[in-house]
Amino acid sequence: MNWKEPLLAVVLLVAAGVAPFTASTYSVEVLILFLINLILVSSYRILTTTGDWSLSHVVMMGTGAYATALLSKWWDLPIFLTVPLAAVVAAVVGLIVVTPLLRTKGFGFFIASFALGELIRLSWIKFRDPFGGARGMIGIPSGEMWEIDFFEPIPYYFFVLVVAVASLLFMYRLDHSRIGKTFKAIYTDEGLAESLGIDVQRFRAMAFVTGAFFAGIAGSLLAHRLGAIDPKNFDVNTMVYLIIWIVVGGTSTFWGPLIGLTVMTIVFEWARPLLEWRPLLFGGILIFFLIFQPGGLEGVFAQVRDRLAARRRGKADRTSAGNQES
Amino acid sequence: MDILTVRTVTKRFGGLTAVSDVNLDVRDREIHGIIGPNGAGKTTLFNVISGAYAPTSGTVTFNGRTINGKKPHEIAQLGLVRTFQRNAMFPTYSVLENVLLARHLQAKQGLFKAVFASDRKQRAKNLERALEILEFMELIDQKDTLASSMAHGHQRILGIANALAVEPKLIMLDEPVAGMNPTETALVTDHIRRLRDDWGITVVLVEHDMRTVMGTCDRITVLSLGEKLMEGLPGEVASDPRVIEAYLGSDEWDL
Amino acid sequence: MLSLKDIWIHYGMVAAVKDVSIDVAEGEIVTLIGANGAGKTTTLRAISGLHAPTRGDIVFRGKSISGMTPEQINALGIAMVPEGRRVFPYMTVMENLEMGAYLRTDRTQTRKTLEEIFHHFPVLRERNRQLAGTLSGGQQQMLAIGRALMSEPDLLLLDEPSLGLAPIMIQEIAKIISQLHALGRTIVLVEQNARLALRLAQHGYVMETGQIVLHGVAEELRHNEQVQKTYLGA
Amino acid sequence: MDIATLIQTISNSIVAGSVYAIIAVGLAMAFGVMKMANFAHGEFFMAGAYVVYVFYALFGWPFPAAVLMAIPIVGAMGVATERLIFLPTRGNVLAGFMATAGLAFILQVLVGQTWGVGLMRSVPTPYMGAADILGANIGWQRLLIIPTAFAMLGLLWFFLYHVKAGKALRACAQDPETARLQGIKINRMTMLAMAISGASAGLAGALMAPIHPVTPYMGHGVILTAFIVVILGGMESIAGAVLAAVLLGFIHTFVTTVSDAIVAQMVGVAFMAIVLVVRPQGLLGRVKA
Repeated sequence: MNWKEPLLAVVLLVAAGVAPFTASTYSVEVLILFLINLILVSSYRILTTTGDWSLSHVVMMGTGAYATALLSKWWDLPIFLTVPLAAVVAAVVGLIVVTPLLRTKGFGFFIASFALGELIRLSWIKFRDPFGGARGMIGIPSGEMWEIDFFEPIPYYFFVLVVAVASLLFMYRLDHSRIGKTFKAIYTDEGLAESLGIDVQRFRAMAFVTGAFFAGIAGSLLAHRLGAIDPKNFDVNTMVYLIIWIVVGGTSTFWGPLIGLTVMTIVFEWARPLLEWRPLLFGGILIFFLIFQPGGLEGVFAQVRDRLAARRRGKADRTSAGNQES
Repeated sequence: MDILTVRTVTKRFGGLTAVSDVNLDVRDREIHGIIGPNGAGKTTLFNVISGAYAPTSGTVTFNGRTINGKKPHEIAQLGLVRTFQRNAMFPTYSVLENVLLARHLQAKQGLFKAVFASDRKQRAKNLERALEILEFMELIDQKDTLASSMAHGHQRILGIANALAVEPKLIMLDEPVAGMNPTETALVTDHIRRLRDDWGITVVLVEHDMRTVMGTCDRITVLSLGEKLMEGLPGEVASDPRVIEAYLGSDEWDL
Repeated sequence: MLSLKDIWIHYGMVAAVKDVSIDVAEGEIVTLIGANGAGKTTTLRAISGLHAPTRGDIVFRGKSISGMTPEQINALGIAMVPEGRRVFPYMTVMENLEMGAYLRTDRTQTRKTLEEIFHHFPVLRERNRQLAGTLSGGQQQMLAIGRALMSEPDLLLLDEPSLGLAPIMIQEIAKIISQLHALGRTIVLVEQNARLALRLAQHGYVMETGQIVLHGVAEELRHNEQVQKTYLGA
Repeated sequence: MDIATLIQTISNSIVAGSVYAIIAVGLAMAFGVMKMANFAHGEFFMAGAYVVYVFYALFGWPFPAAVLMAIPIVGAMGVATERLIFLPTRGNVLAGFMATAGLAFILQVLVGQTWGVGLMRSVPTPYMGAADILGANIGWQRLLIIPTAFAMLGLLWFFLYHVKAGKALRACAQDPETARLQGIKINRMTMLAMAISGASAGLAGALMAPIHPVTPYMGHGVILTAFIVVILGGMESIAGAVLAAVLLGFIHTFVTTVSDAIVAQMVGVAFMAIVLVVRPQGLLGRVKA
């Protein structure tokens, strides 16, 4: 139905395949993190399509990371098992967390998810055994597959690329499936959706759990890369960054969060010389977007596209009008 | 046969009794009006039947099953679908997308099947049915129009079309002609009659406007101040002095 | 004193009020009647500033007030009793009345007004320390009217004062409205209880789907067939 | 637990409850009047502490004078936040909340870059010594907080229930539209609410400066506690916030004594989660009809 999206996807994939060979090691590391964040930000959008903005999403990511650390340290599980298992653990925890949260809505949901997320994060600090307390867990293996050591950035990059593409593909299909449409219907008009026979609570829970699942994947990939994680990685500060990405990009299309993350990653790298002043810049950007461009960058793109289309149509109209006159 | 029975339903909010001891019998394939002036308890009764509120006491039976205490979506799945006074459509979608969406929402399938299966057959079936509904509701010419940019009357009809996508046995309409001009009103009431005549759907019409109800309904129940004032044929209701007083107010004021 | 000149009001794309003109003379009660959703309340909200007209002008004492905020309009001497009473439920009766006199600075005069209101509504004096939310519907209506009177308004807007009240309570409220008229108040009354409203008012306007379909002397409207038709479709 | 420890714990609970109450009352007020949810409330607390650091520790002003300075300064920050963030995002609670998260970042950086990031600013304790109550040892600096909290809450109560502007503020919280119909200027009221909100957070921070490590990030710990209190109390209810503050003060202090601070936090959060599920309107919250 639309040839532009697949074409764009192919171009991006080719670029992604070539990129690591032309970039420095540092840039490859940045790209790995970028891909992981791509999964994270896209998974967060799933919840927001039902209208449930959560403040515990990075804790779900952390759950995947901690699960990975435990699975690979206790049982020495290989990476192709730790990643999916960590995702399942995050999904299960997500289900437990969302059950009480369904009683709340909007701002209440936001705050309550903050509190429940903190409860989980505090338990990582509290229970030194097995979570390592405030200093977290170290010595998480980077993993290997077919005797290729993932400690090397380029092989791990490709591993993450494959996982990210598969995850995004799944989320893209989900977004366009009847379930994705149901999520949006709930957001547009909960009462109407309910009157048409939709079990609103069930679908809200489904969105949250699916989001947690993919956040778990992102967390697992992150844990393998960093080799060490601690509760601070998943605190509300990180959450605010996630919110910045998604607010800058916008949430009404699948591409919005991806655009937001891409732009903000570039800004982040570009602003590296600013050192500690960087959060100020990011805070300012967040405020700017919320006040002046609440639709995010995707909204800007849509406006530009509409204007171009209108101009083209205007021209066509003028030509046809001219023809009629003559 | 009665498709919907309401027995001694009372609904209190705190100290306020919004609906008191109301009985209602809706026969299969009739158009039943519930009328009454503002504050008579129509909307509360409507919400009790559709499951938005649980009654304080009393029972509601639909198609032989007790439905009081069930959730709105469960009641909708049983075939009793309500519409709203406003916004009974998804404004940012086209007309066809609206009805398709309403049909998609019906599908009961898991996450993985939804994501992986292509289910062309089901899609084709849904499209066919959606077009059928639009044809029936005479919206087919506007199928690509954005719902929010349609005329007021047509939006209301789209709301009914969305409800039809659920394949209901009974539709409850909440003030379907509120704020409409006579032409729009005639258009909507005409469609309401056809629901019953052509597709055999029972209609419960909650209305403030007596005129609409008179011309459209087979039987009418009148509420006033939370209680059932009377039930009868349109002619009986229109000439009943109690009803006239409830609407126009008494003429005998001692000022 | 007040005139609405060809005003239009839109909710989004829908025109709720179309080309409505109303004139209110000093000291009279003008009523707006019509079925639910006819645009009566919207018209009243436009006068009080809660809804700006999209076209047309509202002139009060020779001054255009369309586009002003409710705060500014209240300061000019227009007070409204909103539909559904809307008392401040967690404030006492006394505090509610005080809020009505929010803009007044003359203490002794305000005190006098308060006494007058207590004279009209003795029940408010009895219950002046009670939380407004715990009053009965009729008492809340009295409080809402009392609160509006506290600002000594030149023009009083009443939106559906009989709504949801038992007949005996309606009678009570009606008496008070006619007393206020006897004292020389100017009132715009929106009512669904048409017979009552037309008994109270001197002039009436009948609204239907956002337009005025009929207007004239209240006494004549009372016996007009079209009024009956508007309500009963007979 | 012996008597001395018990008394110590109880008095610490009251101190903690008092601080929480001062902080939470401001948050509840802002939320009540126009649904202004301030994520940077913790940073306002931090700002109050820095005001004391600057005026007392650096400029050598008397401690009470430095504390009083926090009221207008942080109050003004509250008004600025209302004008610049809450006014443009009015009607969208989440947007305002997220935007103030951005503000929190900005304030942290500004303070950190002016007075140092990693360094813990120590504010010397102005009132040394401790009271001896039945064998329990309680520092004067802490005890001082209790009467201050009482005075502040008393003043606020007097303002809300006996001053016209305060009553108007309550009217706005209950029904903004009807309040406007009485001639109450809603924009002034939102500014007033944020001024009080900022001032109370600033005051709490100022009082805590000598006994709390002063860092640009000290607001972090506060914001979670403050939101727990406000939700427990019922979002918009000021009396509820005070009750919940005292309750949480006791929970935190007692659990900290028998276990540790992390468990205390966890119990607090869990308590809030339970209340949200069982009684979403909070302990003293009202169900809106």
